[in-house]
Amino acid sequence: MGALSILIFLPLFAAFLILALPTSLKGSYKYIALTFTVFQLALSIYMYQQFDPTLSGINTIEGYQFVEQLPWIRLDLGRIGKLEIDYFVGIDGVSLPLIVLSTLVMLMSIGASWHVEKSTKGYFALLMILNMAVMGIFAALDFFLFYVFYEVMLLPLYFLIGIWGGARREYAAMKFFIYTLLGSVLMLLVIVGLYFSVVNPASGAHTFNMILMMNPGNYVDGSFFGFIGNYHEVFGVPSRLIGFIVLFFAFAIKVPIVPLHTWLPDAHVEAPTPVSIILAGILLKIGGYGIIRVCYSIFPDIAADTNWWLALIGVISILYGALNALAQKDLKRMIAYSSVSHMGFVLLGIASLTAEGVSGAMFQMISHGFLSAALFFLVGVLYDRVHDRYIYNFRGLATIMPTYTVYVAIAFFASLGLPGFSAFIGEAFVIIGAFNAESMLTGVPRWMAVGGSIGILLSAAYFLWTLQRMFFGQTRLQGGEKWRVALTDLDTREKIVLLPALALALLLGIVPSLIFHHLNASILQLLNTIKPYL
Amino acid sequence: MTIDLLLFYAFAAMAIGSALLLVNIRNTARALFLLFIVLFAMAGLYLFALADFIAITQILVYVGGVLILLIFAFMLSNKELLHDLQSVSHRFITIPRWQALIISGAFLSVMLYSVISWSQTMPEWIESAQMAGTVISPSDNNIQALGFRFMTQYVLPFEIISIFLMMALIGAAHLSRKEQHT
Amino acid sequence: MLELLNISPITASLLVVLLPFVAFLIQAAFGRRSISGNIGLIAIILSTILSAICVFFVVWNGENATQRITWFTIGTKSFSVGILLNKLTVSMQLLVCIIALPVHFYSRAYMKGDDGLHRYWMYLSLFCFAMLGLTVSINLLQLYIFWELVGFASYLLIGFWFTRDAAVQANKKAFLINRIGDLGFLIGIALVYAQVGTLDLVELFGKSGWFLNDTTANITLQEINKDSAWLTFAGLAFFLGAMAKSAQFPLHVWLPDAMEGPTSVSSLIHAATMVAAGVFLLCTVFPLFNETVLLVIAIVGTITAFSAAIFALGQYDIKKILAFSTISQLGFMMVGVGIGAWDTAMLHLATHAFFKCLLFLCAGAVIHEMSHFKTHARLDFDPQDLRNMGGLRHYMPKTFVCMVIGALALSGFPLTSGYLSKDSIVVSAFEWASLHGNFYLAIPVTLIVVSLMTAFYIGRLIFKTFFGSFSFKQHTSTAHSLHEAPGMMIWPMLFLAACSLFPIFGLQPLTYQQTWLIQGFQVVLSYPVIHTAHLFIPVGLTIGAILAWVLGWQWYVKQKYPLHANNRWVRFSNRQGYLNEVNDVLFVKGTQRLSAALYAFDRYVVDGATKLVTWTMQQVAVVAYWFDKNIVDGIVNFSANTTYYIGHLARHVQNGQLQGYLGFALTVVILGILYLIIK
Amino acid sequence: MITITHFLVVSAVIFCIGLYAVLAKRNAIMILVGIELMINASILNFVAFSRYDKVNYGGQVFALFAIVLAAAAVAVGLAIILNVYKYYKTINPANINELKD
Repeated sequence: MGALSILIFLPLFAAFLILALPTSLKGSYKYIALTFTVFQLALSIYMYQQFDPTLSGINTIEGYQFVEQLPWIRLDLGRIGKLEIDYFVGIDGVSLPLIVLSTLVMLMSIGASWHVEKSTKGYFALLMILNMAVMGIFAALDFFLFYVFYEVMLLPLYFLIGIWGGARREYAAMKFFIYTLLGSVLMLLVIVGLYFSVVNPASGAHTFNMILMMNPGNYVDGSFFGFIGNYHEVFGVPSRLIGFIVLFFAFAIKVPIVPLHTWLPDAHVEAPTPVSIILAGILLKIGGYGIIRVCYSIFPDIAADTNWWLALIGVISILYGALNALAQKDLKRMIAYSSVSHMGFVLLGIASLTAEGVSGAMFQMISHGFLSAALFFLVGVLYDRVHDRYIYNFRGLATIMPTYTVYVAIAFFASLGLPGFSAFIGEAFVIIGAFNAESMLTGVPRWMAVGGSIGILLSAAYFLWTLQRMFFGQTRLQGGEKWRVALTDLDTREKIVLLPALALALLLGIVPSLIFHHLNASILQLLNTIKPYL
Repeated sequence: MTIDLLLFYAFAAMAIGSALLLVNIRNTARALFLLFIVLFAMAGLYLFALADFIAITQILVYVGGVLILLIFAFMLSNKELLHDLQSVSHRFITIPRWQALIISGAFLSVMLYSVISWSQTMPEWIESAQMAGTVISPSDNNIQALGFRFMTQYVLPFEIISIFLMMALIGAAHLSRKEQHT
Repeated sequence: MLELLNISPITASLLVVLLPFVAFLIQAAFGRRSISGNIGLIAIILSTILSAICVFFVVWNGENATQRITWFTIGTKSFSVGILLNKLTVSMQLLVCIIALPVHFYSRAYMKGDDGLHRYWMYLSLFCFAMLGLTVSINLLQLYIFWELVGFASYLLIGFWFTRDAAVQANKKAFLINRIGDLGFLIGIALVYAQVGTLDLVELFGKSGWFLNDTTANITLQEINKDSAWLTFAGLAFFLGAMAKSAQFPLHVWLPDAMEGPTSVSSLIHAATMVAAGVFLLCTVFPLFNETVLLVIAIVGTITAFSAAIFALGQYDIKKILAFSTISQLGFMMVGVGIGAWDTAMLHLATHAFFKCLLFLCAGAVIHEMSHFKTHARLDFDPQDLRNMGGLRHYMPKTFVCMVIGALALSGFPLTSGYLSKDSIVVSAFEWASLHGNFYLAIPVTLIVVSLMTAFYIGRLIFKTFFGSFSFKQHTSTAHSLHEAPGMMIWPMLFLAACSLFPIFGLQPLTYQQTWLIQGFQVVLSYPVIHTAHLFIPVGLTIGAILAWVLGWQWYVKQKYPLHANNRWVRFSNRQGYLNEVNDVLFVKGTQRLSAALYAFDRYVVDGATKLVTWTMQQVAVVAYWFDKNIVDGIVNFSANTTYYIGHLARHVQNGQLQGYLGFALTVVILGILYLIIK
Repeated sequence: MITITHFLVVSAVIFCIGLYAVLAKRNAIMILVGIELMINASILNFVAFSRYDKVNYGGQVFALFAIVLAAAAVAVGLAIILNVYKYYKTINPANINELKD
């Protein structure tokens, strides 16, 4: 059992442990979850240390590290062939930072769940299962395995939102579930199509192996998703394009793009704080990761054809999300829309097909991961105290909660892309990459880059407006004196949860090579894969 | 129209008429006496079929045995039984008389149809018997022939039937005795 | 000491930048315990000394120096950070230090007793770090980072009194408008990077950092057609950045509002250093500009200079007048860049930094004393309003002298530094315009008019503040009278006043070409020198300025004011040309409406579509359920019921009655026989 | 001339009357009587056909057998009826419906 498998299945073990312990020991659940997550974080950092940044990954199996490949399901289906599903995990430069991010965000989420009262056993067990699924998604290299983890992830989230959520939790949970399920069901269709189009040259059987799917040589001539001379069409659209669009659609729901984003504000607003943290910190990244790992790597030819549209969607998401955030009166909803805007940068960067853009997009994902986690946590702090997060109900919080204001201000400025913080590097390089796209002839025009950069301005607008409206000025609270008493400053636990995220934002903003160094080889490999089709 | 045919019709009419009256009469005691007439009439009919011994046996066994037994049984059952006989079932689905009538009528018509259609062509063995002349004639000594057959050809069934008869009588006696040990 | 002097200019420059940052960190760590500001003060003193001795004198008289380290690598491209020391950067760095130093001293007295003093020093150190870092950045990306940090520090300082609504509105406005500029800057960077492939100033512009035809400069850039569209766009984008930061029309609206911050901050950030960063940026990337961009810069500069001067005429707030005057002077600098004589722009930047800082500090002293008086006399008036002042020269003679020196420098009287720099721009503009002829002449003419207006409004400020009689004279008594500002404030003012005189820039008091700055930069001018202009224009300007002052004297001191306060033009000027209102209606409200509309769109159309789909599905489900219940299930139920009834009927057959069984058996037999018969 | 058809018709009529009695009567004894009628009808058939079998006398022999069997059956049947009456206090078969589902 390699380090990666341990990383994936540790939380499952924790979940079993929590389920096995009697309810009389329910005080220990959070400590168990915490211990395992800390250990996971340590393990992921160890992997980060051991990672060889010169290896590229993407479509070369040699480039992956911590690889484990075990036959999982082998079924002889007679005439149809042999079913070949592997337990196949491994990481490259794209997945490594996301795994480290996930362990960190998970830890933050456990920290935020410290005061959960309602059926803690189920809560922490679900959280741990979710944790396992997320790790599995980022590590899986077998498409079937990927899909299994992808589905496993859904269920805990549904229950976490649906049971521990806010007032309209059932609605939000249902909406989230249906949206995501729609995506994954579509994904399954393409997975099956790909399975029948690809053979493992070693065994001659059809395979779910993603790495093999990325190699044009492994496609059966004349198969549905075949690479060369593929004349299959669905409603007059080439089959490979259909496959790409369907997969993109599945991941785009996760990202989310406009107009598939409507699950996000509801889910974020209704979810309990720890789940919001996970949603924003990890879940959205699965969309971006999936686009890079699956859509772009398996369909490089289509990726080269469609990036104009993807970039357009990205720009629309940026502007649309930012303008919507500007109109919000609920703090959490505003942050949810800002996520839409920030994830639009990810899409724009990926679509730019330049090293700067894709790296910037990855960086933006990491940065948004813990910044949005911190933002949601900060909202949770306020909500915990007065059970209100309507922006107009607060004013002049800086006077009564100075430390909190400092943290909020740092998180806000970090999110709006102040240099020195990670979001700046991400956004700036997405913009630079998008500008560079025209020089690299990848087909993304410069006006889109300009459009994207206006998003930076708008993000400053809504964050500053909120800051000014809620925190500055004379103290005036909707709830009067009662609120003033309830609104105590941050306590130590909250500081401990927040500090790593903000410190990391600062650290990555100053030393971005921590990410870029491990990313470069993989990104270049990805671009080299796509380049012949441009 | 010969005299024997007239007599046959008379016997047949007596049998049928009595039987009809038998089934329709309310009083069971009368019905049983009507059965007496029917059995006599039937015995008369046997004579026309040149089975004198059978006719005698009919009278001996039926009238002398069965009918007496029936009357005894009827008399042995108490008075309640007599009232109970008149009770009419109020159940919706039991077979009312008309249903029995229909069934038996249908059965009769089916049988008559078969008899008539069948009688157009006599079975082969009857034809051959008539040809060969091996037909019982009124002058034959039936009793001797029967006795001879019983002791030779039908000795095994004869013995079986006698054992069976004994078993039946013992069984009947056993059933009808008072149960002391219970 | 000698070893200290021998450290390399690079290290020294790095120290200059990092010392305030260290001060910032220490103060941040100390929090409320560090209210004296000593840490920041020591840092800036050391920085100034190092900057002057170890950096400026070494580099100005010697070789350029560069040093860079790789910051990170993206793909195959490496981005480096480092320090570029050439004459431009070292002079700018020194200037920032020299301005920041007296402001620090001044702040000790000015901000004394404020509740958030620890924050003030923290922010001030942060600003110094960012501004000093900006000056010596070698990489455009690095420059951008400091550029934004400067804006951030300015945001913090404008909103220093965060409980005041006006202050937090102002800092939001400042940051947002600066963000527009930042976008321009970022787009410029992205364009340059996309086209040339590097952001390193040395790689772009050669060793000296500002000559494109240097042999070491980037070959690609040299071969690029100067008129190509992307270059124009990039130039305009950079200029957009500079416009916001240097408060050029129409993005100047944040600067007057920014006066909500402490006056010491205004003097340092919004008069001398940060707002000049835009000009500095343009000078840094000057080789990128082609004719079109330069013309745009010149025109915008002229418009700014003119409009701001008009707005300055109608202001009553002492700081706002100075703010508009700053904008106006920044317009001058822009014109300097636009006509290609960026050395004159730099000269004006330097001189302006001193005398404008001085003016602000003096205004600060006045405001300081006025508010003290207000508190003591328990009066309620606006301590910044000119109309509440008058006759202050009797109470604050030293301040009066300092301020007059500043005002004279601003008006461009001979023997002051302002004379040199302002004339240099006007004269250069005239020479440039006479080369191109026609409409181009409008620019120097406008500049001359603006110069006269400048003299007039600053004269108005002086007369209204220090002459005439004090409005609240009846309230003054020995217990609470107006008095001179404390020494800690006077000394920095005196120092700056000394710096506003000509000797600091050149020994020749009347010819700007002789100033060491102009000589140091050695800019190759694209137009011929017109010697008569060098004579007539300065003389004309001086006479005009004197006349303006005399007019001001007549109007304000002699009380012969010809215009009514509600005059349309006065109101237009006072309301800043209604630009804020236009801005509010057009952009702020527009964006708000757009966002509200989009949110409505999101809620009702996008989410509505989702809901519609859900609703439709529900309805379909209802129909399907109905169908299922009544048709599909109906069939099932029907057959089941039929069976049931048949079974129920048949059940009666099974009634346990022998006769019944028999009857049925016979029925079947009959049916069977009938079947046989019929068959 | 009395043909076999005459006998058959009379036998069929008697048989059906017996059948009717079996089906319709509410009295076990009368049912037994019905059965006797049916047996008599069949004996009549035996006898009638026996005329053409001089060799074996099968009809008459089996007629005798049938008479004996009928007597035995009546004896046993009556015994059973008496027992049933003791048990159910009725001999109406309609009331004896233990076989009902």
